[in-house]
Amino acid sequence: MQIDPVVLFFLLGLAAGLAKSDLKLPSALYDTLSVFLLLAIGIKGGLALAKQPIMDVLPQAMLVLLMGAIIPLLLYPLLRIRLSQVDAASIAAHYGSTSVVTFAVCVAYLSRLNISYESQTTLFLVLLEMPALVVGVILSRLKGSAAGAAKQAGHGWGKLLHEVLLGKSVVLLIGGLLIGLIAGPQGIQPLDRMYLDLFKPVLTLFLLEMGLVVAGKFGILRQHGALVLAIGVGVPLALSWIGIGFGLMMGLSPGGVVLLATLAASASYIAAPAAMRMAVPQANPALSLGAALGVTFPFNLLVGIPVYHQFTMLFF
Amino acid sequence: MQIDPVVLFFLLGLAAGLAKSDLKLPSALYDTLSVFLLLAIGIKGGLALAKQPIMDVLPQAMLVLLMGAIIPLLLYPLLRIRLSQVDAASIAAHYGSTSVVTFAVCVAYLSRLNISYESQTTLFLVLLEMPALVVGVILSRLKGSAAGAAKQAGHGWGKLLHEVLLGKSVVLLIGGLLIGLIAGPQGIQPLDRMYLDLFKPVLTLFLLEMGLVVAGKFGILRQHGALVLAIGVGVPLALSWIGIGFGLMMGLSPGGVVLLATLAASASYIAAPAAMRMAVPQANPALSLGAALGVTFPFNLLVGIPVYHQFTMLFF
Amino acid sequence: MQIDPVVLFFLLGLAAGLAKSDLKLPSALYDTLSVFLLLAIGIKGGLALAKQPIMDVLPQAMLVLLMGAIIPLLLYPLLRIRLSQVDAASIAAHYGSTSVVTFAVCVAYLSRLNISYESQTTLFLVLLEMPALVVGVILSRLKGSAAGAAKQAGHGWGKLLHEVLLGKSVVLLIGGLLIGLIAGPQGIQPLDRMYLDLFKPVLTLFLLEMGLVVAGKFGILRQHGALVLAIGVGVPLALSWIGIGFGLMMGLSPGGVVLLATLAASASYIAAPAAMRMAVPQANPALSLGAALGVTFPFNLLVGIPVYHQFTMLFF
Amino acid sequence: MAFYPKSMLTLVTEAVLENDLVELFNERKIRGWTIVAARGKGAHGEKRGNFDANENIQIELITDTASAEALAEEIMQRFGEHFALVQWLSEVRVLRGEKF
Amino acid sequence: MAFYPKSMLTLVTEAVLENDLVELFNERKIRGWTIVAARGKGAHGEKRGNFDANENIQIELITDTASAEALAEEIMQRFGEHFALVQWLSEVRVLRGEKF
Amino acid sequence: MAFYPKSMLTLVTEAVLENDLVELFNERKIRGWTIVAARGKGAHGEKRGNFDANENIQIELITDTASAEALAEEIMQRFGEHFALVQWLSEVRVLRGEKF
Ligand SMILES: Nc1ncnc2c1ncn2[C@@H]1O[C@H](COP(=O)(O)O)[C@@H](O)[C@H]1O
Ligand SMILES: Nc1ncnc2c1ncn2[C@@H]1O[C@H](COP(=O)(O)O)[C@@H](O)[C@H]1O
Ligand SMILES: Nc1ncnc2c1ncn2[C@@H]1O[C@H](COP(=O)(O)O)[C@@H](O)[C@H]1O
Ligand code: NA
Ligand code: NA
Ligand code: NA
Repeated sequence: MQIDPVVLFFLLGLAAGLAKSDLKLPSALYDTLSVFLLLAIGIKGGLALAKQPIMDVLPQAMLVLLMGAIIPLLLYPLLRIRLSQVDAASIAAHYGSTSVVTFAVCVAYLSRLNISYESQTTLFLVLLEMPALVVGVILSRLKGSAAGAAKQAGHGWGKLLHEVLLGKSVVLLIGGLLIGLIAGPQGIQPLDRMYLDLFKPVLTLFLLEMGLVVAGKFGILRQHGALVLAIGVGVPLALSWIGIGFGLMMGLSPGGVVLLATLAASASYIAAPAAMRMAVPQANPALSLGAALGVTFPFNLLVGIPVYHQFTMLFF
Repeated sequence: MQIDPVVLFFLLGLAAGLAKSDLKLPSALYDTLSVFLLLAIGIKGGLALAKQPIMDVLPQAMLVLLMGAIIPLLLYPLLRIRLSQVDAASIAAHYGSTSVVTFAVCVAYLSRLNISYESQTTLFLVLLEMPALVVGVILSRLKGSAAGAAKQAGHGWGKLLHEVLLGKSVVLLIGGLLIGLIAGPQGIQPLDRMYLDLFKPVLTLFLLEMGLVVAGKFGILRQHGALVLAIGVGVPLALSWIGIGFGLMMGLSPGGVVLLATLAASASYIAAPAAMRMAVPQANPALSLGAALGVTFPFNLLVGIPVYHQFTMLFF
Repeated sequence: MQIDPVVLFFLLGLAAGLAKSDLKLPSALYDTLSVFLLLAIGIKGGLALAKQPIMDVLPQAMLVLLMGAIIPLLLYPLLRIRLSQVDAASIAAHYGSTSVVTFAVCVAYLSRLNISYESQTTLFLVLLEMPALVVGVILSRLKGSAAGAAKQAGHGWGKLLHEVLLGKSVVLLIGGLLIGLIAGPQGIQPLDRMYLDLFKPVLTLFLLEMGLVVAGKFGILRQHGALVLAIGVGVPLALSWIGIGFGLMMGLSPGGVVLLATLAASASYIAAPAAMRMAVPQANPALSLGAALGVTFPFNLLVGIPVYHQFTMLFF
Repeated sequence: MAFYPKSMLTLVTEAVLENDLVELFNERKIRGWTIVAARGKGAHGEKRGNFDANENIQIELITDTASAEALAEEIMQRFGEHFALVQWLSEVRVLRGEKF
Repeated sequence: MAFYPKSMLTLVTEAVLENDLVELFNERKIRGWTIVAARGKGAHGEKRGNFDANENIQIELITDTASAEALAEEIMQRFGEHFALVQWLSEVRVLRGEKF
Repeated sequence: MAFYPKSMLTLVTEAVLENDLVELFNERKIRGWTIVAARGKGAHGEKRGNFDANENIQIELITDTASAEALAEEIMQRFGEHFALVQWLSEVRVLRGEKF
């Protein structure tokens, strides 16, 4: 298995971080890159939507939304075996939502292997961002005690929905989607020099930073050890099958199924942590971030994506 | 009327800001983008100047400088009807100077309609940046009382001229102009990948931020209401005719006239606020920024430019 | 002699800084640009290495490493005539290491004159970053008294080597090198839009900032005057001959020799200041930075590079 | 000119709480405050500010001692249990006492 | 080692005044100060620091009490009326008292 | 709720020392601190933070008075001679005294 060059940047960051190099990227750069990547993905999704009759995509979109809502519901009781209600709800929401960067790396992986995929998969990414967060909020509110801390902090339903619907990543993804849809290919074309051509190179800088961040999260592993590791590896492997199942149900091509499996298996570390911090403040962010960012993210990049590809090929 | 894609990014920022989304761009990004846009425009102006015998442009350049000085002088007595001396002087300076981004959006508008324009219009933008600020400072100094606060703060003539002549936007515009002029098209060509190709995409990020900023200024509208609204809409509409008049006088093509009308109608929100804060500290920055940024900027983007186009076509 | 456009940006920054303009670039931008330039150079070096049998480059690489170690050893006794042990060691390390931006400007100079050069020169730059720092640390430790301050601050050998080997610039250069080497031309090609095409334009922004920084260092000149000036001009002129000597020894083409002369003559202002601050805290950073950044950097950009070219042509 | 004694409440907490706190200040009729980006270490581990969910802010707020104490206690009760939060009070002297 | 009592003057004001203030400090022979980027709210509305004319800075400056008070009053007189400005004095103890 | 008197040590120093200081804090069992990016002027000239070797940081650290004084003296001895460094102590009151 040959590693994609963009992943090498992640490994560089990881190595630098673990070796305690004084390399660090300014936080303004991280913010800028994530705004860029979210907008670019949103626009790409909008262009995909613009290209085909909405009625063709609608059934698939519905299924994707359903998948986003189902994942945390399936995950929650499983996680409850070993975790408190709040931690289970928070982690379920993280894994129900998705990681834009993991998706982008999977796209790079498919392109390198010349495997085609449906253009609407980018739209699926946008659609998957939110439903799991809503479900996560609901789960955390199910029983009085768990809702207590959020209420104590003054985070009622209104505030939580606001956070979920108007968080930075949702706004940029949906906003980009609308811009791509309204402007169409001709309108966006003058912007391609940045939003298209620079997408992959910008991703390398982002991955460099992610490597540094993940290295910083390894301390958590030492603390919570086996549990975080088990969640971080086991959950994506299990979820990839749900993604494959939905992908087959939708009649996607092999490439499309791999992407959906990867979306299902990836965990959010932009939208979910902020939303869950508001909804279930008692949940330990070290657990959810440790699993989602410290384990699942590198696992998917380095091992998961080719594995989901193998899984998928069992059906074609 | 079909909206330009770049304007959609402004609307996205505006919507996100009004909905109180937690989307925000790092201030380092705003600073970087404005350095980039100012330099890029300056260089473009310098290349335009390099292309033609200076003697051909000189008369036009003189007229443009005259226009920049006349606008605040015409505006000042009008604004005095309802405003104090200091507020009138400050607002007059804001509207005499120009908005680089509004100009860029107008260029995008013309390109989309395949309307050509004289390359020296970029030079006009550079030239218009400063004269109104000088006039604004002089106006604010006319009577003892108004000059008092600046003197009290230790802002004498020397400091004010320094601020006007060496403010960031003037330095970058003039600096870019000289670089373009000295290096010429061959010299600049290796830089085109950034200063030319990325200009429009970078503009989208800047407009996204401007949308967020303008949304934050809507509170001012509620406070100062009708007056700010009247200035913000009425003044650019009136000034566009001055731009059209000068454009016809110079014998510009329709596209060139529309650009000059837009330059006249646009208000500065980078150079002017900083310079006026030093020159007339008693002036209320909420008034001038509210009108220039909160009303005129979005008005020009969404309504003004096509309207000035209509106005212009009455003469062709 | 016609000046390269990228150097004009340096002059603009210098002029703005000296005129005390309020132009300033956000420090996050400076950090970002330097990460970008270091990575891009590293990748370029890795690609150069990937292209040729390692055995062909190895002897040259050895010689380059030797040169990096010899320069501070030759410089140290010379500097001791007028400077304390610590200052001599610190300055020797600065000049033994190199300036990535000076190298990039020299590449632009050669390209403009259509002079070709060996692709492995980029590799030489990467190799030269470190040895002088190691030698500098050793020099500063030779006698008890000089090592005292570092020991007092708790900076033992371990910490100093860590700083030298894992400083930001070494990590990015070596990291980029490995990425380029592993990914190869095909793997890097999708990233060319940024790391290749935007290299020169990004350099202009960096040089603009360097101009501002250098202007801020002119105060030091006034203070330490003649000495800093003599070092800043004399040392690079002398070192260029060492670079030429090694270049001829390696059998490089004229372009390659000019680049090696420039590498020898240039002084580090990213890696060296940080490492020397740890190793010899008693050394006056105003002296070393004043010479390296305040004098040598602009001298090389404006005068040195063409002069080293002249020197080189004596041998061809 | 006279200097008036006031109390300054300083908070270091997670950036996600900024909106909540500003809302609270407005409800409690606090007339001014200053916010600075911060990072740090405490019982909730290291906050490096290098990415979204990991940022701290430091808020300074001058008012009379009673209000400052009451506010600190309210904030403590609402956010102290589950969020990274450190607060301290210090004594300052200000010009224009009526501003605070 | 001994700790010496000094006063610290802290200013929060508009970033456009930085040059003026630094000039004033130099004229008044102040030997050191620290500047931090800030945002905030006060009588002049919200300063978010998200664009040029809307930035605050916070300056801390340790000196003897008399100089600090005199400086605060002078700054108040020059800039207090028309610029966003809040100043406070607090008591600190420093090592190396001769540095300040 | 009760407020407990504590001391706050504030340091302004070169950013290159951050790792050393954090290590020292950990060795001395300090349980928390806050870091803010700063620039400034002092005996070692101007630090504008506009490029790597020229950055300051400001660290605030609340603990009991004896530890704060001891730490200040140790830092002074290790770094005071050759590095840009200013430290000051001030008195604060905190909730949850056991945290510090
Ligand atoms: N002793 C302390 N002195 C100064 N700042 C502290 C201290 N303890 C914690 N902090 C800051 O307050 C934040 C929250 O603290 P904690 O709730 O203990 O995690 C930390 O991230 C630090 O920035
Ligand atoms: N009560 C306060 N406590 C702390 N900072 C304040 C306070 N009031 C104002 N400020 C800061 O001082 C700046 C100027 O205040 P003002 O002149 O009242 O607008 C504001 O933007 C805040 O950053
Ligand atoms: N009197 C002072 N008040 C506040 N901060 C100071 C003072 N003197 C120095 N500083 C800060 O401490 C840093 C180091 O000071 P120094 O060691 O004197 O160069 C300076 O860069 C300033 O940021
Ligand atoms: Na998922
Ligand atoms: Na105008
Ligand atoms: Na060298």
